[in-house]
Amino acid sequence: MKTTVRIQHEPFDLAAEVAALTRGRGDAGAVVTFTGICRGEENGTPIAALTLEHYPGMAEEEIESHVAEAASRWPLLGATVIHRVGRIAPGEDIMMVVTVSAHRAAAFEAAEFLMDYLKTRAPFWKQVEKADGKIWVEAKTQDDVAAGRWTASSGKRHAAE
Amino acid sequence: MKTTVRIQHEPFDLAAEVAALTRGRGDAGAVVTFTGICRGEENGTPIAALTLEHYPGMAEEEIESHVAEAASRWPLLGATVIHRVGRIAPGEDIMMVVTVSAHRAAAFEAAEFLMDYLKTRAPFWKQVEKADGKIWVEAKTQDDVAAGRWTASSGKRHAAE
Amino acid sequence: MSHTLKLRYFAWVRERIGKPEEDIEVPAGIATVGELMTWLSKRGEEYAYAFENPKVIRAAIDRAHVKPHMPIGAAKEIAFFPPMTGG
Amino acid sequence: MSHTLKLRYFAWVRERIGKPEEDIEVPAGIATVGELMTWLSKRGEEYAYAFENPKVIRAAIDRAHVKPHMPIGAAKEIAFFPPMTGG
Repeated sequence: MKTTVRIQHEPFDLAAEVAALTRGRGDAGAVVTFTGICRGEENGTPIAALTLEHYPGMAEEEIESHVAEAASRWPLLGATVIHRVGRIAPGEDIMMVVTVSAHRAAAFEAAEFLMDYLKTRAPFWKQVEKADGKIWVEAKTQDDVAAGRWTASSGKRHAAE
Repeated sequence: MKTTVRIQHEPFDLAAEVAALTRGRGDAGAVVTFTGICRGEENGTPIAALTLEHYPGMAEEEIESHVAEAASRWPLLGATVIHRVGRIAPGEDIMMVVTVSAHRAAAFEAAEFLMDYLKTRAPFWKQVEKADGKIWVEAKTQDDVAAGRWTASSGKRHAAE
Repeated sequence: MSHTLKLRYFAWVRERIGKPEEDIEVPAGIATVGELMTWLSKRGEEYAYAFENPKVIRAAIDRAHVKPHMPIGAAKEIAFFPPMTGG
Repeated sequence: MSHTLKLRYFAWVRERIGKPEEDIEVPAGIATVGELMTWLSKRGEEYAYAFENPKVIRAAIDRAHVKPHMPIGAAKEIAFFPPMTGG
């Protein structure tokens, strides 16, 4: 299985990352992507930008181990996680996940599993710049609830695959 | 909300479709895409190509009404469904769904809802070409089970959003 | 009370019958989609083959999925096809 | 039995303490991550501010998330940071 994990300041190219995982192989039937975008407001107030900080080393290692866990739970053919850091303006991409499998259920579930992890446990912190200063984004309880759904049993939420 | 439904012979450009839904807006925070790809084998036998047939008129109307239903169930900012018909070689894209929302849960759930519909109820039929002839693909019971999960209640599968 | 109805066939139903569509006069006494299938299956070998296992055949009246017990009513177009395999 | 430990701070923990990292000698009697937080909070105003609500502070030993009761053991690097907000 082909996996890529990158943390970078530069923008990424979703189509190129999808192509890198699927090109030239005949077994891929389903590709799911998630892209997180910097919104222009937070709680109703316009924001000028986000600044993303991470724990270098730990962030890469942890994401890689979660990609490996996803690959052990679902029959994945490939997975890519790219997370930007630094200053990001509204409308710009923040991060992306791509999962590839023969069938759609595995690709969807693995992408959601990785996103729930990235939202709650990956060592990244967001600061928003507003007109009246910079504030660190507070963690959301609902993200912890979402992440918790993977620990109860085998990670399969549905009867159907 | 911006929605696009197209049935076409030509390949599509995933990145261009994502850009068409997200460009220039500050409220989009989450984009989920699904791409279905023609695999090179079916049940262990190599295939030369797929041929997709649809019910013109009904297919477009039905997909549009399911996109509208998705928009009534989840706070979507945009959705695109493109389904190819005609002869499609292994490795080529068959269809794609893009959903855009402020947050990830809505984008993921709406994309899965649309995929479950497209797999079970949308009037498309796949024929595979193998060395020994052409065979119509049989419907999978597991797809019906997956589609059934949206009818029980409100379409929300998780406690978390 | 007969009316003209367009029938459309897709996938292997189309292949077995040998045409994608045709216009018919709905005969007296045929009230439901299921009855129409039974009547069609007696029109010849190709129809008998297409409808040999009516339980697997799906139908749509005027582009909406229907069950076999659905009355034909004032339908303009009825389609018959195998279970869908899109996506 | 003291050993040198690298401490790393992120996000508002880093801002409040005023530096991203430092090396310290682990004092005698400090066995767990929670005890280390308490000890750090007494090193000055900036530390007291950073650790004023220790329940919200997350910690990692050698790049793995740990709870406050975890022994420091032979850790080389301990990090303190707020709840994560990536993705």
